[in-house]
Amino acid sequence: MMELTDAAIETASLQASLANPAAGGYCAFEGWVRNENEGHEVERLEYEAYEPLCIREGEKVIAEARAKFPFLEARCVHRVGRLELGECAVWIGVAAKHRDEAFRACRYIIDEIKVRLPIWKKEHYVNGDSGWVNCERCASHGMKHGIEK
Amino acid sequence: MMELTDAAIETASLQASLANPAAGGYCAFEGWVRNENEGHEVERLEYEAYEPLCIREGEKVIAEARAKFPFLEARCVHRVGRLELGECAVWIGVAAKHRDEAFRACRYIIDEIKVRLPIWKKEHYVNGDSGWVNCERCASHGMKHGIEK
Amino acid sequence: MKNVTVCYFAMFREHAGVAEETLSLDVDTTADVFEQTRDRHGSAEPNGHCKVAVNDRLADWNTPVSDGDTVLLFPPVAGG
Amino acid sequence: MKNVTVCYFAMFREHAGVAEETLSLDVDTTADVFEQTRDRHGSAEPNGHCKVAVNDRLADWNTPVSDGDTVLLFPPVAGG
Repeated sequence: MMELTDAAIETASLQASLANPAAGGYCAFEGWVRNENEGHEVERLEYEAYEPLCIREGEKVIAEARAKFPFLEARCVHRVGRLELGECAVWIGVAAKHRDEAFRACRYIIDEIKVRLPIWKKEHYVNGDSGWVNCERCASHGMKHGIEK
Repeated sequence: MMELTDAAIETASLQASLANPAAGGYCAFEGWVRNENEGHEVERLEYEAYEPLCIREGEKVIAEARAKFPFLEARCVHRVGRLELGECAVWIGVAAKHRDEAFRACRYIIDEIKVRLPIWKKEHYVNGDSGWVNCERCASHGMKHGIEK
Repeated sequence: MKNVTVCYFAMFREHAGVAEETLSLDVDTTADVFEQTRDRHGSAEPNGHCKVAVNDRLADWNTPVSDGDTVLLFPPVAGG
Repeated sequence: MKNVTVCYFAMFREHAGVAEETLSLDVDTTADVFEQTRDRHGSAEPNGHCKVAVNDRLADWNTPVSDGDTVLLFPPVAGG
């Protein structure tokens, strides 16, 4: 299940929702707001998302992960709106019979989510600047988009 | 840090202890007691550990993981004693600047822990039998050890 | 000419100053929409780095655009 | 002959009926201890599937054993 939320992500209750008596391995990933990106001191973040397509594409990613690495339960929640340092921006939990599927499915989901869902991140820096962060593939191709004053 | 405990593993407070302002990715793994193993219906488990060497070897595993996949924080807790279905037998949390190190270090730690720490698992089955579970390497080599009435 | 509703997101929205607008455009495909609204969304990048949807379905840059369609222009994404 | 304290764990302890005992053994290495206590720990497996420690340090099956040493015999482990 793919969800968006503008409230703090409650990982404990999310994890509890994945309980399954046949599950022997559980893998979770969380993306946290860190204090630095590419040399800029970050103060806070804003995420903007286009919800209908985020949900549809997220569900597709989870279904692909299930086909590749059969698991028992999986769920992904992405935060939108304003986030402070240290907050959880995205949470993914996967429960599987064995750990290999749990790890691989969790990794697949976060890797795909990051490049396929219509979600954008605006960083607000300590020096007052702000800028939209580019997707990882763009960044890895050396693309630069403007930082706004 | 490597720890053993005979009480329920409190994952929320453990995770909170890994907070780090430079961390952008967090990966956790949990081993849960499942209701079946190799065709036997499991009722509960017992873990026995030799603590001095578990701690020393566990710390060594974590140090190796840090050298291979530099992370910011990592911690592993393994439960001992009697466990019921669904309980958490082992928890590993890794916080890193980026997700790749978090995933890889977490996976390295659980893979090594499972085969190197002096910990043994006795399964108690629904039909009243019980048996010590062999290490994964032995199992993968088709080794069989006795199930006791 | 076709009436096309164009939706801008993130940096595109900020550049255009509106989240969506209906334009009368001489277009066949989504790529044509991207080109003809370049002064609105402000992207200097080739459209291959962006994504596009038509009527809430992810599309590609060859997807035909009909009169009355809604075209969503997505700048490079950055989830997670 | 050497006085060696042998510690048994898990299925070995259950088979021996004691967690540790001090034995007088004619041994040079840990492998000799494993062989000479086979009726105690009960393993039919080659010792390569087990682990051994001497005085709380992980060792291998060629590690020499001295008078007064404590040898820990670990059946195949199953953590996690």
